[in-house]
Amino acid sequence: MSEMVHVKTTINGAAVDFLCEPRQSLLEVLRDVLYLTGTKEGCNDGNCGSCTVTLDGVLVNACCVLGVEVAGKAVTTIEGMAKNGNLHPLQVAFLEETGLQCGICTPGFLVSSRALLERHPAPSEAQIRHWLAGNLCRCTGYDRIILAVQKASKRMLAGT
Amino acid sequence: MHQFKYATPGSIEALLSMLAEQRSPVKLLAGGTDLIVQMRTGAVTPALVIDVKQVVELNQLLLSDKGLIIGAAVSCRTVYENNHVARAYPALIDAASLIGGIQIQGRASIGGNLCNASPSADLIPALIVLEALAVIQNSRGSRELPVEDFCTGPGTNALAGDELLVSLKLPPGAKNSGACFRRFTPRNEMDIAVANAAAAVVLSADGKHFTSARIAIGAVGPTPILVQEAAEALQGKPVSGASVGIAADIARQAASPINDMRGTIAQRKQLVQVLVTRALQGAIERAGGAL
Amino acid sequence: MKAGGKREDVLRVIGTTPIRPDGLDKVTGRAIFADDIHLPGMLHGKVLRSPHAHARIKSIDTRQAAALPGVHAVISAADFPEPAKPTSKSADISDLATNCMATTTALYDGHAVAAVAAENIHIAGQALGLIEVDYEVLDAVLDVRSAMADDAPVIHENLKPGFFFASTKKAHPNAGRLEYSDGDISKGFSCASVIVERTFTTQTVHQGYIEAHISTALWDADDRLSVWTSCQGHFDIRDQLAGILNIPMSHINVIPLEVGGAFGGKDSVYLDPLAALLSKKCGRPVKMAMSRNEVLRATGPSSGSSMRVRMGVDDSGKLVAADISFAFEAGAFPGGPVSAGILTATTRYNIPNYRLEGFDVILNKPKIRPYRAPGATQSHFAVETVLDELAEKLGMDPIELRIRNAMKTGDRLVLGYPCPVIGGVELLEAVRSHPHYRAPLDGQNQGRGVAYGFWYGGGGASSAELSVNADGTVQVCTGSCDMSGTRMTLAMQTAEALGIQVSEVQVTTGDTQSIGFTLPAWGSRTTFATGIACITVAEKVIAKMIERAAGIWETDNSNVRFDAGVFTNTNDKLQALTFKQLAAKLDSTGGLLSDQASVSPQGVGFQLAAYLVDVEVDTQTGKVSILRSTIFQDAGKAVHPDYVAGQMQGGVVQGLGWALNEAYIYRADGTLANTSFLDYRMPTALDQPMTETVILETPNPGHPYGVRGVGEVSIVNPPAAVANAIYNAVGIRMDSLPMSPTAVLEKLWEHQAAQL
Amino acid sequence: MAIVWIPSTVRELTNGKAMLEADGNTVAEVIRNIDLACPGIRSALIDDNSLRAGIIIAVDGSIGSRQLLQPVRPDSEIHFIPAIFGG
Repeated sequence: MSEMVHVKTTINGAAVDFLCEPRQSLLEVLRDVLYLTGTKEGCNDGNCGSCTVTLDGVLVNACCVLGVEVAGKAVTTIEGMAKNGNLHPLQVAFLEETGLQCGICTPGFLVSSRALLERHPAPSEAQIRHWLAGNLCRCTGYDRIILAVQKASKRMLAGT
Repeated sequence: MHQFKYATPGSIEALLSMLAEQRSPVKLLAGGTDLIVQMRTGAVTPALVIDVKQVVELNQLLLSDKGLIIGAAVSCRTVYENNHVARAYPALIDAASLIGGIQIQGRASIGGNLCNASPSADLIPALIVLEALAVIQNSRGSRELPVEDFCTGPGTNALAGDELLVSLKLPPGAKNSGACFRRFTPRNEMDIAVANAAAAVVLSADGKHFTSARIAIGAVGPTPILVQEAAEALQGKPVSGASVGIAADIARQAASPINDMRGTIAQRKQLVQVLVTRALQGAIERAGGAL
Repeated sequence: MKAGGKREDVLRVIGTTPIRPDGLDKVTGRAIFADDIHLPGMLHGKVLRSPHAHARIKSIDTRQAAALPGVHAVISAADFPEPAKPTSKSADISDLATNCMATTTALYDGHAVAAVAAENIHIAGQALGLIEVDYEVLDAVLDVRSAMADDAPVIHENLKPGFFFASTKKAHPNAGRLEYSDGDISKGFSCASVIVERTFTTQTVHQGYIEAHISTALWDADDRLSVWTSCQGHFDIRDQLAGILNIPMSHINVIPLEVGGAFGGKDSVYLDPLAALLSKKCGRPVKMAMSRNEVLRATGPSSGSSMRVRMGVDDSGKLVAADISFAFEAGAFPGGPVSAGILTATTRYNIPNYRLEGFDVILNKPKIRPYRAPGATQSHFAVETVLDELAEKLGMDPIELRIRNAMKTGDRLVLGYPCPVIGGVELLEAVRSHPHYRAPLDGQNQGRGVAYGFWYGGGGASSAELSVNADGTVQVCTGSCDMSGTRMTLAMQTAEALGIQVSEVQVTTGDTQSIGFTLPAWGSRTTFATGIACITVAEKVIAKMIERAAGIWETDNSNVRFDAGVFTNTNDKLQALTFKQLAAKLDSTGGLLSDQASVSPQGVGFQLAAYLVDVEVDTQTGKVSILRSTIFQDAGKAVHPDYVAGQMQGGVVQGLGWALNEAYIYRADGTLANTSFLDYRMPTALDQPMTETVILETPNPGHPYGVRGVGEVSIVNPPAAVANAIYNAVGIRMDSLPMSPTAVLEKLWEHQAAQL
Repeated sequence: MAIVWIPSTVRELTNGKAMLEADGNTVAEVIRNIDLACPGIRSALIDDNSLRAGIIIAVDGSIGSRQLLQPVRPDSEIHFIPAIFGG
């Protein structure tokens, strides 16, 4: 079997180390090595955003990152979004506004939306559409996802 | 995916000596948005992948009165989120903010977009009209090459096996100058250009005449094309729709597109004319002129 | 009053918008989809696919692949057993098996020819490279017209008739034909004052579900098979597997999981039999997942088509005749949706004289599968643009023309069948009175278009089991896969019938060994048909609880009344028990209760929708932008209005993708060129504005609460409406899909040339 | 007698007639009686005593789940409809 690399990283705030081959993507490592299966595979070539995670705070497609690249970096995934069992306002809004149907793209949309609201707490509809253009959804037509992001933004600004 | 070794040199010297010593195929990894996908489909099968992101020189983003230096590994998003760069080089931002979705922009590097040498690469026409120089180094020395001479064909570039694209050097914008990049895609984003175009202009002090211009077009030939004749046709001419139209016509003539799944020859020729016109309009506006 | 028989006027739960039970898991990443299955000792399988669109397989040598360290099993068609004699009426088992693994001939680019199971996907991928296949490349046929040419290469030596009604009849070595007709079309056309005849083409399109096909199989030593798979109907998958693998249905357990989108495309096996046979060979569980490239090349898209429509209208705006001929791609095996295509072509209108002809055409493309109102989007594109032209030539408002001809309740449909209760005219009136219909268009090259659409939908077999807990809560297990929130719509109907809160009902989907047979989640049938199963079992449980209450009160059953969740002794109004109170007494009065219902309701309520769209055409680039979008749909009683709106909006955006950019693009050699989401261009969030939804509720008498299916009809109108809007904007009639910038630009050039 | 609507796809067996009348207490009986007058109708609709794939039967506008066993009254109308379920 091929050479394994020992990688030390931080995932959702916790120190993690794992062994992987250089050819394994971050997506494969998250799902098949660490069993963090909330990050979904939709296309495996950077065109759907279902595997969106953040790497040192920057949105990336986990399918287009090698597992070995995250050494010494900080990764956040959908699993890190709810804190101590409390849902993030975006998660609540996606539920309330029916911002999901089948749910396969939902983790990617949530991770992208959170990054958006961290950068632009009160985004315009155009800004939301621009930030979410890298995430494909085939069920909803996007309307209710955008409504959910707007709702979460309002609540977060109001501090409720 | 095939098996390969992975290395992360910490200095440019270490990186260059790896390149000098390696006998089997090597690929450099910056953003990986092209490379990792190409390795997954088996299109490329390097024995060694060298991650260049630890090398300081490749990560610099330096704006000064001498112009802009962009390390080859700097991501599109790093460039367009830098307000100073965005103000000084809006045409670069036009292109950098259109590549893929936001997840791709966070990883895809300026150098990678250039080295990948896709005929439809969005950054290359913008870099060409901004007179960017590619700073190239190997273990024996360095050289500079205008970006318009960097791509040699679809997917091929002017780098020798032991050479590294270190950075891109952009001169400072002249007085009364402006540049703009436009592309055409069926979807509004997440798409590959059917055709694209960039234009840079320097206007006379009164904004009425073109002092000089540069026009580049993409996805209409094996490499992005600097259309010298179109630029020359503008020199000294009044800033007018007619002048712009003449330049756009010349650019259309210079395009040598193919039919493929993303567009037809006739459509691409038409798009070159439209996009050059629109890029020139944008450039003139940014230069403080008006049509 | 029937037990539990609350009706539309007194509904408490139906019509509200509670949060779905699976939602929490889906927003936290905990929901288990097919790719999230990890079994001990699990291997990973991959498929070797034909690089040719049509090729004879002369030999396959798998020895080197089998010898690669880390490889545990290799299979090809030789490892498939003789299929069982079909026991169900569903698809032809031998075609299904051959579609999963090519036997003597690869019939399309991507057709499976061998598969391996290995320690990981990388080794499996390497092993595929070691399999040697000797192909003799044959001529490929890629469009319906050339497939039906006299000298076309014959794809199947003995073409079997298609699966649809009364069978298609063989009309060509590569095509079956069917026809429905009535009246006298030549007489009809002779009464017409305006006749329009047009031909249309559309390209192959994919459902585009974001989750690929993924299946994990474990074949145990006792020949029991377990399969974890992403599908619309696990009973159908089980029955197909039983046929292909020739083992008893009861030996197979198909475990449904969360489904990451399907839209019709996940109703048949692809990987499941391969994973099963690989597992059988090596004795370990095998997971197989398609790449996006494989999904696009080798799973079942919707038909490309070639359509001719001739329609005539008299001075009063009455449609007098329609002569329609559609040729639809079937893919590599017979059975495309041409029957649905021709039957939905004109069914929403009363036309006395018609001839509806359809060809089911075999060619070298993947086997066509259903896609949301299969066949209807193509047929509506053709017919609704012809109607727009008829209205224009008559000088009549396009909605007025449709209202004058609209099918009404009781009118005779194609085939003479009386139309069930519909609200078509009301729907069209709603369009006409909506502010969008009269809003000014204020830019150059802007236009507005409308289309009106129809879809049947399905009923049929569904099962539900209901258990009452001692605390008064209830759990329901059904056989329906949940693709879009149906566990909630089923819980709502159950709660309505039992008179309890929806939060007190938990609905789950049982595997094939835990619940009775249920048809797949197709044809918008789950909320309707499985809903009736839930209501039926709830009524059975209420009847038993009435007996218990009567026992407690020492009175006759007939003296116990159940209403809104309360059991009352009609002889003594002081004696009353809520559902919860009585549930607490069940254990001591004969035991806790559960019951089961298997139903097969057929009182399907037709689906009707209209779509109104404003576009702007960039005449320099051919690009069409969507400016405003409104959909009107008769949803019957909307169980969960937010979900109904979600179905409407989702269908519209799929329809807009089909209208503007989505298409399979084949190279001259028959291989698929656009095999990723980069070039198979589905709409992103940036490609259209919000879609306003207008829901009409004409109750369906075939359901206790008036429910209709709502999932499909929303897709059928956007291509026609956009085409009509483009005409309104710039004066060109688009007659092909997609209306991509390339196509629009060429049409604009033609138009300009014609005006010179 | 019940009225049976003959789909155009099998009208070649009824000499082009779109409607036929026949006796019978169930759909199966009615079809058997029609087959006496127009041989071939039964096998076009029925295979091995059950309805062929993709057909559903409506009696007086209502589609029952009992298919061939649906009861028929003397004044009933019977339709054979393609089962179009969808995606």
